[in-house]
Amino acid sequence: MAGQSLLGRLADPSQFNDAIDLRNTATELLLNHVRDIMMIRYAEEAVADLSISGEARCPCHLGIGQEAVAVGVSSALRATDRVYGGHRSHSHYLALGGSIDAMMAEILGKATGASKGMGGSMHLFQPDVGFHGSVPIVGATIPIAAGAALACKMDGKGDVAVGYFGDGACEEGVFHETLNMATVMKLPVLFVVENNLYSSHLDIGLRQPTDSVARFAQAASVTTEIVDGNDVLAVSAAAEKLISASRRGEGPGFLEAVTFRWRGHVGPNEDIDVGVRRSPEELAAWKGRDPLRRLVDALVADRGVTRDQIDTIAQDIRTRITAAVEAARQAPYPEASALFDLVYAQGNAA
Amino acid sequence: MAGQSLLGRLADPSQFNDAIDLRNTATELLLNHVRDIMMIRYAEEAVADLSISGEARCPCHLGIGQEAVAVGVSSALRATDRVYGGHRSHSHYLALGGSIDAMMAEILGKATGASKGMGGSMHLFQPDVGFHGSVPIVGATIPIAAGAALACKMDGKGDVAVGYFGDGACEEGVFHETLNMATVMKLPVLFVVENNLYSSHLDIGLRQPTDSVARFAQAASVTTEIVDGNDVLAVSAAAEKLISASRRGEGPGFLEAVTFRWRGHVGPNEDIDVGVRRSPEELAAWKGRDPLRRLVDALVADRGVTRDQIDTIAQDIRTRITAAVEAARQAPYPEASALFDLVYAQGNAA
Amino acid sequence: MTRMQYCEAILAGFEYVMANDDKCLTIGQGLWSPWYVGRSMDGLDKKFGVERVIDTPVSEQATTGIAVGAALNGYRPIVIHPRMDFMILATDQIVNQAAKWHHMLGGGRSPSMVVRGIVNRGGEQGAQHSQALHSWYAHIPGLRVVMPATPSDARDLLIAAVQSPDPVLYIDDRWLYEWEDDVAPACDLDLSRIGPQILREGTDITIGAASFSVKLALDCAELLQKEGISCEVVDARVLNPFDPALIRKSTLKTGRFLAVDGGWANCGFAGEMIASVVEAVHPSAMRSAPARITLPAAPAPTSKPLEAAYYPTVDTIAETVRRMVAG
Amino acid sequence: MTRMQYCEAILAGFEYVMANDDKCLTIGQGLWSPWYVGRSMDGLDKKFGVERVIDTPVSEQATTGIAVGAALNGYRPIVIHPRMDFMILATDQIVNQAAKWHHMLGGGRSPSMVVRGIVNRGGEQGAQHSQALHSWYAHIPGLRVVMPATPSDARDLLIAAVQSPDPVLYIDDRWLYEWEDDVAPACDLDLSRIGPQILREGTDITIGAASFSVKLALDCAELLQKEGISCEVVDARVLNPFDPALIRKSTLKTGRFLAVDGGWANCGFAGEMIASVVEAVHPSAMRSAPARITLPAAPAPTSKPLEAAYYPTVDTIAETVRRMVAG
Ligand SMILES: Cc1ncc(C[n+]2csc(CCOP(=O)(O)OP(=O)(O)O)c2C)c(N)n1
Ligand SMILES: Cc1ncc(C[n+]2csc(CCOP(=O)(O)OP(=O)(O)O)c2C)c(N)n1
Ligand SMILES: [Mg+2]
Ligand SMILES: [Mg+2]
Repeated sequence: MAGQSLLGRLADPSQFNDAIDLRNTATELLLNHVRDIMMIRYAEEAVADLSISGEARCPCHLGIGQEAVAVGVSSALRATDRVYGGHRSHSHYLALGGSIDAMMAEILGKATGASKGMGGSMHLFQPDVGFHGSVPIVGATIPIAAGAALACKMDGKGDVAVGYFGDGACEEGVFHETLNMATVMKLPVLFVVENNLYSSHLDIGLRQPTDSVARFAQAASVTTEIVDGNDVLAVSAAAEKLISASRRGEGPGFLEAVTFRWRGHVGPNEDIDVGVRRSPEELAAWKGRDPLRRLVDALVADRGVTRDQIDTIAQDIRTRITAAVEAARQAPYPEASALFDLVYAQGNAA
Repeated sequence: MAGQSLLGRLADPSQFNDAIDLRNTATELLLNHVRDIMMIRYAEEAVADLSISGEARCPCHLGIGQEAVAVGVSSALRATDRVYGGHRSHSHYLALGGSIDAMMAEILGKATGASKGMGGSMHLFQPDVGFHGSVPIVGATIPIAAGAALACKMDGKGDVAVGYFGDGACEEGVFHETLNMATVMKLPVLFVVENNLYSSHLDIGLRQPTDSVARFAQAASVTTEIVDGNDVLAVSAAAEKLISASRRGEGPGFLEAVTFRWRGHVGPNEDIDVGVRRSPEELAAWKGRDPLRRLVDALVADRGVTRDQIDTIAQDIRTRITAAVEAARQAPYPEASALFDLVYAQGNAA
Repeated sequence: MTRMQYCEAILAGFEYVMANDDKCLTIGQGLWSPWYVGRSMDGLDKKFGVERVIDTPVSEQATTGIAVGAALNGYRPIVIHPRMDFMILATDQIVNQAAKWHHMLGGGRSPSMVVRGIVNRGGEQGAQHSQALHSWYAHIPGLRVVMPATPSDARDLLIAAVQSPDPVLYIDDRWLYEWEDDVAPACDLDLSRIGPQILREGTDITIGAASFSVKLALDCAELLQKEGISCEVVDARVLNPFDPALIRKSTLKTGRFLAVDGGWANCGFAGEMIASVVEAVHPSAMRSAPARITLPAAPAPTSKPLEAAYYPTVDTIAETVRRMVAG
Repeated sequence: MTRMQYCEAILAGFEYVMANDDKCLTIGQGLWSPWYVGRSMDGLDKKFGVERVIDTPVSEQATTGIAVGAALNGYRPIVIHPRMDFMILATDQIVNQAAKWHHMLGGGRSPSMVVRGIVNRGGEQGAQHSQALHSWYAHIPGLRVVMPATPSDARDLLIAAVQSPDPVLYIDDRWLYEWEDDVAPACDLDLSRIGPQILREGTDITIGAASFSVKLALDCAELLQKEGISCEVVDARVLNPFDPALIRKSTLKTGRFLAVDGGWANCGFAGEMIASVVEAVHPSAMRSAPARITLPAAPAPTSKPLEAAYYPTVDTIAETVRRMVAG
């Protein structure tokens, strides 16, 4: 609102509405991106329904509209890399191939959940696909990801760590402390900011002097890329570049992906007229920059993929999600003993 | 060591060794600067002696060699401005006209001290001259100074707040949080970094990617000036410029003053061969950039001031300091009741 | 007398202090939002303006430090931390700075300010969104800590906190927001004269508690009355500096003491109440060993059945009381 | 048996864990300096290299978080905070993160790490350079807290802490650094099997304490022996999870309990020990009311006579014991 725009067109929802540039990416990979984006979107729509029905009680922060960021970043990762998220991490988890069954079960607080029903939507964990944990204290996983990168560096196998967070998290001191330390220690970590221009109800213009956060990374001598976060290939290209530098021992990278969430801060609503700039018009405009439609349009136009093929993919995914929800409903709650048995890794709490 | 030099000549001790440029500053004002610098330097030499003799027991962080920063900044301030310091704040306090008697008494833990003997060297307080407090938690007074600036802004009288801190403090998260908030809230605060290239035993090159910290302020859209901190007039001109902008409602300013301390991190020693770069040669080179000698040389060369005049000033000041030390020795310790009576402003602790 | 919910009473407290002292301002996350702090601050930004009701970036430490600075310079800031879990990030400014400046700088200035930390738990929010850390802050000399249990105190302790010349941590609990009660007209209050109070008289046992635990204790007393057990309920209200005189006196009368607290046991306020009682009451005056009911020694779970097992209830308290009175 | 000072024993602990586990690393402020942590880490950087002994910028929160991340990924970091006062800035990573990750993420990974917080007080260092906040951290489920009193434990609790799969806060006190004693050869240790121990047997009163307060209690017991008063001294060692069995058993024998602690009273460890005793010991078994000796409820002063009045001494403890045994 008040602030200055450094992002320019990237923050303007009337821009970047067309089919994305497919570059020379293989069609099969592009179809995988479609699948991944759909999985995230439809899963979150299902979560929204579960919240509305009251079946999901834990706070759920939906990232519908932001799916291309996680899908793009994940395409540059391998399973031994270590990814950390925050309160809005369904996409980060699913894009790595995190189990949809375990996610739905976690959201319903079931023992079959990704965190054994001990955490809910904001606490996802599936290290075998590279997702090493998300927690809702804003900024908390930024140094933790850097610490994972220290482990990667000492392991000497070229693995990297990734920390996902938002524009709001850039206001926490620990973010800045970590940027500096990651540079000084040359840690192979990629900081990914999903700059969706909001922190809860507040527009970035009310919280920071400009709308781009990459300047903080530049101040800390961290190599940065700023991209349209709704273009999966722009994201993956930038991530690829930064990550391979990290793998080569060149230290941290910083990726600012500009995007927008279609739902409100928490829960299924749209938060229309919450905050100063978030109006029906703004939201509608951003829906025009839909990362899914722009990818599909490009596939149809340039690669001869048919709408029917796309619909079939969508149908498959919806079926899997429905099954996951149903399985989660049937799954048992954790045993009461979990409350105590998990406090310490060794020996009991009481 | 490892890092890149953005400061260039400013961080090179072989540079800026000549008499300073006196610009069109009045001789009387320049002689006041001489007095103020001498007061700080000789007072701290006396404190060093008290530490060596064991009379001063509290930790004393000496700023000998850095005197021009506080003297320059203070010349741009008025008594209703609000200044905050840190662990190394004798200079900040004395440059504002803080009582030498109260400082010496505080260091000896006496009831006549600046903080009534409740704080020691790291806790100075004399609000009637504008010195509103120093405390040793690194970075702690940065947001407190910003809060004082909020009060100044709401008072609407054009006063400003000043926060002094070091290059090490720029590694604390709260520094970055405060820069952002000061910009967003347009607070009339001047952040003064005494960049002495060291934090305790560690060279800045081992702690940050470059040797200049102003880049953090630039990232937060705070207007910055970088100056030779051993040139009192360069400091005062830069401070004047930033402070008058703050008084006019233009928000915060950031002054990076490059300097060097002649003594070790804490206590009277020189810390030679502590850390990676701090060698006898480096220290000797920095003594060549002495802010006092360079000012005096200029006064002698350009304004016809005699060495005798300077010696007389020095003698006067030493006499005052000796008297202050003696008075502090004679002064009583705080009453035991102070321990409890001061816990709360109202009612008692127990 | 006006009928008011606890959350409305908080709002009434804000309106009183903001209207009566133009040096009073409030700053923190969510103050321009419709949902952050329940209905407890509704409309303040419209009524008193965004210059005095300041929403902030996600910067807990700097926000709190800015309030300390404003307080040291004549303003009366109320810092809002919508959850105590987030307030942890501001610990340095609360504990090292606000609580100590008056003492360590010789008493020349006092950061007269309020930090409001909200306990917001349940609803499957989990380990980082559920903490009640009053015992931590009560440990710190120089920091006054208040925890209102009733609607009257929700307003009055806020007024007293703002008017105190000392830094005060005011902790409210969202589980109390719908408690409705009669509230007298507001007036100026001196926090240094406010301490624990007896909310219900009884003869068989003394129950000491604060905040939501007081509600549980009162409900439990009501339940046990029907069984012929008479409970005296003491509401601590001010946890630091804590005045143990009333729980001691009450225990001398009843011969039994039960501490109920919504925090953890180890080094917590329940243990503090017990220690404060027994160090001043000769063992011969005790008819049973004292006991405490607290959270179990585990982080907050999320899953529904685990949450149900985690939080103390009227029944768990009643069971302990029966055992103590019988034994 | 080797004769060792407490600070040398800490160093021996570091050498043992670093030599025996190449995943063990240490990180924090001052590790390449000659003075930050007394002589307790001398030469480690030379011996094990600066890649495993990492000095850091002044960034307590990030440093601790980096250790959490390394621990979650197979390393065994020991984070050094040269003063507990500075460690406050890392509270989120210690309390919200390290202590909770294992539980809230379903037990899949545990941040097996040590945070070392040093109590460094006296010498007119003042309110922000003197705190002993063990009671705070002992309040937090999921975080093990150990406080060695003797040279043997200075080394052994460090080894046990590093080898524990859980996050452990290890708190040493610089006032103990010169205590010299015989120490057995080092070996691997299981922290979950270590608890309080009796350091001196006695019949008239039980004194419970931790860290430097144990030293005071032992000296006091020695003094009172000459007066015919026999004190049993229990060294708590592990403050969280705290096992009260030994202080209960001892108090059942002596009938009197005195808690001595170097922290503040309100919601502190002294009160915890008292509450833990009395809730399990029938009042009829107590020969006097329990008592506690703690810091007074004030921030640390600097001035010499105020410091002398502030810290508990052997004499203040002896006086209380005499009163309890007489009364
Ligand atoms: C330390 C802390 N402070 C405040 C909050 C409340 N909170 C949760 S999410 C959020 C906004 C974060 O915004 P951003 O980082 O931009 O992420 P987004 O929600 O936009 O994805 C806030 C303030 C929190 N969880 N933790
Ligand atoms: C929060 C905190 N961490 C660490 C310390 C220990 N410490 C005291 S001064 C200092 C160095 C600060 O360096 P800088 O800010 O450059 O100031 P300088 O000493 O150079 O004047 C450190 C690390 C402290 N006092 N507070
Ligand atoms: Mg955002
Ligand atoms: Mg420095």
